Amino acid sequence: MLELLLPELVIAIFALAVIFIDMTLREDDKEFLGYLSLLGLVVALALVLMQAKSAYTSQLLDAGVLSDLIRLDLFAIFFKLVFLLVALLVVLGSLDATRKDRYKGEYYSLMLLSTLGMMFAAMAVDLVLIFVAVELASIATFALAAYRKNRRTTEAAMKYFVIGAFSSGLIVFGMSLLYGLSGSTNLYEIATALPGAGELYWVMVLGVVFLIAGFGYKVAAVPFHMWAPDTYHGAASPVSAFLAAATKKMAFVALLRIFVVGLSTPALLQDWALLFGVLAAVTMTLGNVVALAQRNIKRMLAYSSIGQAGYVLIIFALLASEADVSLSVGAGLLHILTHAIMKGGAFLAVAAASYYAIGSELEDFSNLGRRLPLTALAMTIFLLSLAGIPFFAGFVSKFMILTASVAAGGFYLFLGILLVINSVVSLYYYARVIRYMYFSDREVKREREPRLLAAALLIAAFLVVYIGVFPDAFVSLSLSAASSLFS
Amino acid sequence: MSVTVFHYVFLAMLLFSIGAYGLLSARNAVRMLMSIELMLNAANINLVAFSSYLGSLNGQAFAAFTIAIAAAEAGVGLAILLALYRNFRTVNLREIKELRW
Amino acid sequence: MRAIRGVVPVIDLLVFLVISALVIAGAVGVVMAERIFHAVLALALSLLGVAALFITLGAEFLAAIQVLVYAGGVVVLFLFATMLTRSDLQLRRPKGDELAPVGAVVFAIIALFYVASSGFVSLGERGSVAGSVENVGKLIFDLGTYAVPFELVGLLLLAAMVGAIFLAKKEEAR
Amino acid sequence: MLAYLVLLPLLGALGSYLGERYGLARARSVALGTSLLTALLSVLVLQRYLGGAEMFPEQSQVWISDFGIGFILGVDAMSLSLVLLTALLYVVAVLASWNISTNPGRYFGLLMTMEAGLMGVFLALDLFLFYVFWEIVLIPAFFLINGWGGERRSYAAMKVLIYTHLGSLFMFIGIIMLYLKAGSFSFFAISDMLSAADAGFKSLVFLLLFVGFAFKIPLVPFHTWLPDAYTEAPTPVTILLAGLLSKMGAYGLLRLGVTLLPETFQSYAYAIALLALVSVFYAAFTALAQRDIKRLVAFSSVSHMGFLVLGIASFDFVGISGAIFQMVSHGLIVALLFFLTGMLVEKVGSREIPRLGGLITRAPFLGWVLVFASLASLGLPGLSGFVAELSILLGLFSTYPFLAYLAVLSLPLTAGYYLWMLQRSTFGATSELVEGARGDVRWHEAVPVLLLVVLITLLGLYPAPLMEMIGSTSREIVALIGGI
Amino acid sequence: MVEDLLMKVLRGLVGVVAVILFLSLNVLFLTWMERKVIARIHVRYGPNRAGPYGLLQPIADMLKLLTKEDIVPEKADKLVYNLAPVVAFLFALLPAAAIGIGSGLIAADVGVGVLYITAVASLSTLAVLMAAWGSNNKYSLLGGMRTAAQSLSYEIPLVLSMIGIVAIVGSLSTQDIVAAQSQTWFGIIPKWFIFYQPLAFIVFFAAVVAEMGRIPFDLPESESELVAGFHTEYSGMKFAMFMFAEYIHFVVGSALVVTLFLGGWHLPVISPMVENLGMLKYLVQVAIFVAKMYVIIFVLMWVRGTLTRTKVDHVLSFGWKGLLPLALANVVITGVVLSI
Repeated sequence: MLELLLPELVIAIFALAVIFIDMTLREDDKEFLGYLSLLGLVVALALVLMQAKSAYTSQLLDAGVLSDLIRLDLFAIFFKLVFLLVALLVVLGSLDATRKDRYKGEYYSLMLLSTLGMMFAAMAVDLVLIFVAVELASIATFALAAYRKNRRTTEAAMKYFVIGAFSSGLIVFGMSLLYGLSGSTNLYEIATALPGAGELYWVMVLGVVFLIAGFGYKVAAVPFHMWAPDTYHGAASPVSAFLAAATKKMAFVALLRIFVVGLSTPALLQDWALLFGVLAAVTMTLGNVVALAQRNIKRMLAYSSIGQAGYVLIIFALLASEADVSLSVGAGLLHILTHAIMKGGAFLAVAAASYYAIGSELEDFSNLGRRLPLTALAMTIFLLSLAGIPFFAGFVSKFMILTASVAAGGFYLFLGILLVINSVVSLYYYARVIRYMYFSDREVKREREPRLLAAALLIAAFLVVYIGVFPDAFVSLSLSAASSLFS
Repeated sequence: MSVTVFHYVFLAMLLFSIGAYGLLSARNAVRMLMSIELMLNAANINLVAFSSYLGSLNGQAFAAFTIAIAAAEAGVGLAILLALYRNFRTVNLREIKELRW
Repeated sequence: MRAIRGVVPVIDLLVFLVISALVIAGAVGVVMAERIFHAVLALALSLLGVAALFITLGAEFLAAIQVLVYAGGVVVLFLFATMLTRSDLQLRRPKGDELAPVGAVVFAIIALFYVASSGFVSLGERGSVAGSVENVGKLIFDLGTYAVPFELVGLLLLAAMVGAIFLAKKEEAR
Repeated sequence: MLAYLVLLPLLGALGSYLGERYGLARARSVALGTSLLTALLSVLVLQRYLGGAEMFPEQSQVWISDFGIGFILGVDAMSLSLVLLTALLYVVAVLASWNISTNPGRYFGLLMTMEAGLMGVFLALDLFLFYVFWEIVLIPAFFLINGWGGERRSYAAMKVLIYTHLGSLFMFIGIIMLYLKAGSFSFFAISDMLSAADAGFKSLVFLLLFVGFAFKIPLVPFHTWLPDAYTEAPTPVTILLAGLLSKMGAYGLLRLGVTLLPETFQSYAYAIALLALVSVFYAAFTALAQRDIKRLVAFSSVSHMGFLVLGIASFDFVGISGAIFQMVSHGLIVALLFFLTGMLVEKVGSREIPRLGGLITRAPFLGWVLVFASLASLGLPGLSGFVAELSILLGLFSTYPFLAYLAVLSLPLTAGYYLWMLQRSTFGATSELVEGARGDVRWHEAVPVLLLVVLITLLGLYPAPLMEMIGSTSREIVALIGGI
Repeated sequence: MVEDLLMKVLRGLVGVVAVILFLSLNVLFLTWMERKVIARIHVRYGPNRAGPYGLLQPIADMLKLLTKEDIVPEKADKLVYNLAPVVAFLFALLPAAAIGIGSGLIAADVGVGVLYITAVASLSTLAVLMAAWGSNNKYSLLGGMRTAAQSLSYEIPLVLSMIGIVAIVGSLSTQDIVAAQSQTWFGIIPKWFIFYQPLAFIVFFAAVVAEMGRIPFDLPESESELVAGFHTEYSGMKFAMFMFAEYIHFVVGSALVVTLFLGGWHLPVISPMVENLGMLKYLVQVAIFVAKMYVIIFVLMWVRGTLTRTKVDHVLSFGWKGLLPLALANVVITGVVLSI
C-alpha cells in the first residue's frame, strides 16, 4: 500500500539527500544539488504519470485504504502533475538562474519540501492533513522568497510571510469552527455531520468566511491580494515563478477539496457560491485593471496572476448553478494547469533576462527579441497564451471557463462577460510587453541564452503550444479529474 | 451557571480579534508576528475546547500540530525579520517601501 | 451540603474567568504595550494562560507542549528578535489611538461572533477524555490516524530549520 | 483538398521565415511561390465545386472530443469567391511587399500565417474553428502593423488588436451559447437546433454575434480603430486589412447572422440597414475632409462596406447577390487603391493630396491608374463597382425604398470626394514633390496593378459568371425566409 | 465532590510547603558544600568560622544579603527588572513539584511528568532574558543572550534524550518511570535506565549541565568577560533570589538525572528489604534518593573544580552538532529496538 505514496517518498528522500549532501560539498560543487533535485523530480513525475495512467481508467486509486486522511484520485494526481511539472521547470531554470548565488542546498531542498507539501495538499481529505501540508508548502516558500537576502527579497519575504501567517491563522480558525460543528476533521464526515440551517447556521457561515479569507490570501484574491505584487516583484524570479505557478495552485486544490467535498451542503452552497462569485468579479477586474498601470514586468505579471485567479474563482460560483459541475471544475483545473505553465514560464523568462542583468522594467525589455531571441519568443508565447489567443493553451482553458459560465446563465453569464472584457484588457498590457520586446529601436547585441533556462523555457513554451493545438487529451483529462472529485 | 463550550469559543474569538487588530495596527514586525501567534492560539483554544466537549481526541491532535507549525512559522518569520533588519536597519514595515511602482 | 455542591460549577466558572482575564490581559498587552519587550512578556502571560485553559479542559499533554514550545521557545525567540533588531529602542507605540476605526470594526466583529457562537451553548457538558495523554500520543505518534501529518510536521520543522538558519546567517564577506 | 488551402500558406510562412537566413530574395520568393500555389489550388477548388450552392463538408476530423469540436471545412459559392479573392490579393500583397527589407523572413512569415487564418475563416464549418481562425488572423496583423508600419504604428496596432478582440470575444460568447444549445459546434447541428429555438435566445445570440462582425466590417460606431490602422499599416497589410479582413466581418454576418438566424436577422434588418446607412454617409463626409490620400481611401472603404451591409440587410435576392459581388469587387478596388497609395509614397514621397498635384504629367502610369481606380471606386458604369452597387440599390429598393433613396444620395458624395481628390492631385498644378518623382514602374508593381485593372474591368463588363455563381448562394439564403 | 475538592486543595498546600522546605534545606547545604568541595580541591579550608566546619556559613550569607541595600539602576526597565528575580524563583520552584523523592512522595503527580518539568524549567530562560534586558547593561544583555541561546540549543537534545525512556515506560509520570526501574538482574545489578539508555544518559547529563549553566558550560556568567552575566546589576534580596533559583536548578537537575537514569529511590538489595516497613520505608527511600542526588552533585562540583570553561561557539556547536544528532540517533535506535 505504501507504494501509492512512492512519488512523495522519492521527493522526501531527495530533499533529505540534498540537505545532507549539501553539508559535505564545497561551495563550487553545489550545482550538483540542482541536478540531484532535478533527478528526484523527474523520477517522481514519472511515477505520478504512471499513477495517472492507472487512475485514468479507474479514476480512483485509493480512498482511505492508505489512511483516512488521503484520497488518491485522478483529481489529486492531476494537481500533483501540475506541481511536479512546475517544480521541474523552475528547478531546471534555477540551475542557471541561481548559478551565482549561495545557499544552493537550502534553495533546492526547500523547493523540494514545498513541492512535497503541495503534493500532500492535493491528496488530503482531512483538515489536519490539509493544514499541515499547506503549511509545509508555505513555510518553505517563506524562506525561499527571501532567497539572496538583499533588500528587495527580504522585503518581499516579510510581506509574504506576514500575510501568509495571517492566512494560516484564518484557515486554522475556520477549520476549528468546522471541527466544532461537525465533530470531525474528515471532509466526508463533515459533509454529512454539518448541521442544517439551525441556530448554528451563522457559525457555519463564519467558518466559511474564515476559510475563504484564509485561502483567499493564499490565492491572492482581491481584497486579499496586496502582498502578491510586492512579493512576486521582490522575490528572485525563479522563486516568483514557483510562487505564482505552484503555491497559488495549491491553495486552489485545498479550496476545491474543502468546499466541494466538505461544504457543499444545500444550506451553505448558495451562500459561499455567491461569495465566490463576487470575489471572482472583483478579483479579475481589479487585477487586470491595475496591471494596466504597471511599468514593471514582474509586477504586471503579479497583477495578471491576480486577474487569472479571478477567472478560476468563477468556477466556485458556478458550483451552485445548474451548469454541469464537472464541466465547471474541469474548466478550472485546466486553467490551473495552463496558467501554471504560462505564468511559470513568463517568470522564468524574466529570470533568463536577469541572467544578463537585464532588469524587469518594461524599458529593460526593449528589443529583447534581438538580444535574447529564444527568451523573447517564449515570453511572447506565454503572454499570448495568457491573453487567451487561440492555438495557445490559455485559450482552451479560458474557453472552457467561458463555456461553463455561459452554460450556467443568468448572473453567471455576467461573470463570463466580465471574463471576456478582462481578457481584452489583459491583452493590452501583454501586447505592450511584446511591443517592447520586438518593436523598439534600442541598439542591443545578441547574447547567448543560458542553456538550461532556455531548455526550461522551451519545454514550457512547447507545452503551451501543444496544449493549444492538441487540447483533446488535456481537456478530457481535466474533465475526468473533475468528475473524480465528485465520485 | 456552568462553563460551557460557548465560553471557550467566545474567548477564542475575542483573542482572535485582538490578534487581528494587533496585526492591522502594528508597525513593528515583531508585534505583528506576536499578533499572529495570538490568532493561532485562539484557534487552538477552539480545537481543544471542542475536543473536550465532543469527547473526541482529534481536536487535541490538531492543536498539537498547530502548535508545532506555529513554532516553525515563528522561527522562519524571525529569521526573515533578522535578514530584513540587516538590510534596512529597521523593522518598521511602514517605512520599508522599496517595492512600489 | 446540596447548597455547597452547587458551588462547584461556580468555582469552575471563576477559575475560567480568572484565566480568561489573564489571557485577554496578555493579548491586550501584546497589542497595546508601549514597549515591544513588555509586549513579548504579555504574550508569554497570554500563552501561559492558554496552557492553563488547556488544563481546565483536561488536555494536560497539550498544556505541557504549549508551555514548552511557546513560552519556552517561541517567546524566547521573540525576545531575541526584539533585542537583535533593537525594536524597543526605535519603535514604540505612539500614544493615542491611530487605528480607532479598525478597533470599532473589530468590536463589531466581536459582537457578531458573540451572537453567532451563542448556539454552541447547546453543545452541552464537558466530556471527560480520560487518559488523554496516552491517547493523544497514540493518535499522533503510533502509526495510526495522524501518522502522515506527523511525518510531514517533521519535514516542516526541518524545512523551517533549513530556512531559518540560512536566513539568519550573517553574510560574511567573500 | 480544402485543408491544403490552410496548410500551404502555413508551410509558406515557415519556409519564408527560414528563408531569411539565405537572404531577402529567398524569403520573398518563397512567399510569392506559396501564394501563387495557393491561388492555383483555389482555382482547382473552384473547378471542383463550381456553382455549388450547397456546402460541401470536407475533412472532418475530431479536434476536442469532449466539446464536439471538429476540424470541418467546406465551401459554397460565397466562401469560394472569398477564397479566390484571398488567393488573388495575396499575390498582390506579396508583390507589393517586394521592397520590404527589414526582417523580411519574419515579415513574410507573418503575412503567410495570416493567409492561413483567412482561408480558415472562409472555409470553417465548425463554429469553434471559425472563431479560432478569426482570432488568429489578428495576431499577425498586430505584428505586421507594429513592425513595419508608419509613425504611430504601435498605437494603431494596439487599437486594432484591442477593439477587434473585444468584438470577437462577444461573438465567441454567442457561439458558445449556440454550442450549449446544440451540443456541438458543427454548423449543421447548430442550424438544425436553431430551427426549433425560441426567439429570445436567437435574438440574444444574434446581437452578440453582430457586435463581433460590426467591429470587423466595421460599421460606424465600431469603426474608430480603422482609420489609424489603415493609415499606419504598411501598404501590403493595408491591402489585406481593407480587402480581406473587413470581408471577414461581412462573411460572418452572412454566414452566421443571416444563414443561421434568418428570422432574427430580418427583425433587426431595418436597424442594421440604418446603421449601415449612417456608416455610408458618415464615412463619406469624413472622407471629404481628408488631406491624406490613404486616409481618404480608408474612409471610402468604410463607406463602401456600409453599402455592402445595406445589400445584406435588404434581404433580397438581387441585394444579397450584390453584396457578395461587392465583397469581391470592393476587395479588388480597394486593393488597387491602397497599392497605388503605397507606390505614391515610394515614388513621390508623400500621400498628402495637395502635394501630389500634376501627377499625371510626371508619372503617367501612376496617374492614370489612380484615375481608373477612383472611377471604379465611385461606381463608374462598366467597372465592377457599378455592378455591385447597382444590385445593392435595386435590392434595397424592393425592401426599404426610403432607405434606398437615401443611399442613392451618397453616390454623388462619393463621386465628389474622389473627383475632388483627382482634381487636386492628378490633374492639378504640378507640385514641387512631383517634379522630382521617379516615374519608373518595375515589373512587380506593374503586374499586380494590371492584373487588378483587368479584373475590375472584366467583372464590370461581364459580371455574369460570378453573379451566377453567387446567385446560387443568395438564392439559398433568400429561400431561408421563404421569399425570392 | 466538594470533599474531593477540599482534599485536593489540602494536599496541594502540603505538597507546596514540603517542596519548598526540601529545596531550601538542600540549597542552604549546597552553598556550603560547594565552597567546601571546591576549597578542598584547591587544597584550601573553605568556610570554617561560622559554626562547626563552617556549617552555619549559609545562614550568615543569607543575613548579609537580606540586609544589603537594594540598588535599582537608573536607566533600568523597572517593571522587568523587578519582576525578573521573582519569575526566576517561581519557575525554578515549579518543576520540583513533579519530582518524587519516594513512592508517592510527590507534590503533584502530573500525568505529563517529565514533559511538565522540562516545559516549566525552560521558562527560566524568560527570567534570564528579563533580567538581562531590564538591567539595561550590555554585560547583562550579552550574558542573558548567551544563556538563552545556550538553553534553547540544549533543550532540544534534552527532550529528545528522554523520549527513549518515555517510550520504554509508556508514561511520562516520574512515579511510573522510577517504578519501571525497580527490578534487578540476579538481584544485584539494578535495571536502571542508565544501562538501557547509555547514550541517552550521556546526552541528558551534558544537556542538564548546560541547562544549569555550570562549568564547563557556565558561559552566561563567565566573570572574566561578562562580569557576572545577567545578574551583574542585581544586589541584595534580588540577587539572593537568583542565586537561590540557580541552586534549585542544581538540585532539580540532579534529581532528574537520578529519577530518569539511576533508579530513583530504588537500590538493589536494600529496597526489597524495606518494602514492608511502613513509614520507615519512605525514610529509606528518601535517603537513597538524596544520596544518589548528592553523588551527582558531587561529581558536578568535582567537574567545576577540574575543568575549564568552554568557548561560546564551541558550546553551541557541541549542542547542535554533537548532542542533537546523538539524541536523534538514540531515538531512532530505541524506536527500532522497541518495534522489534
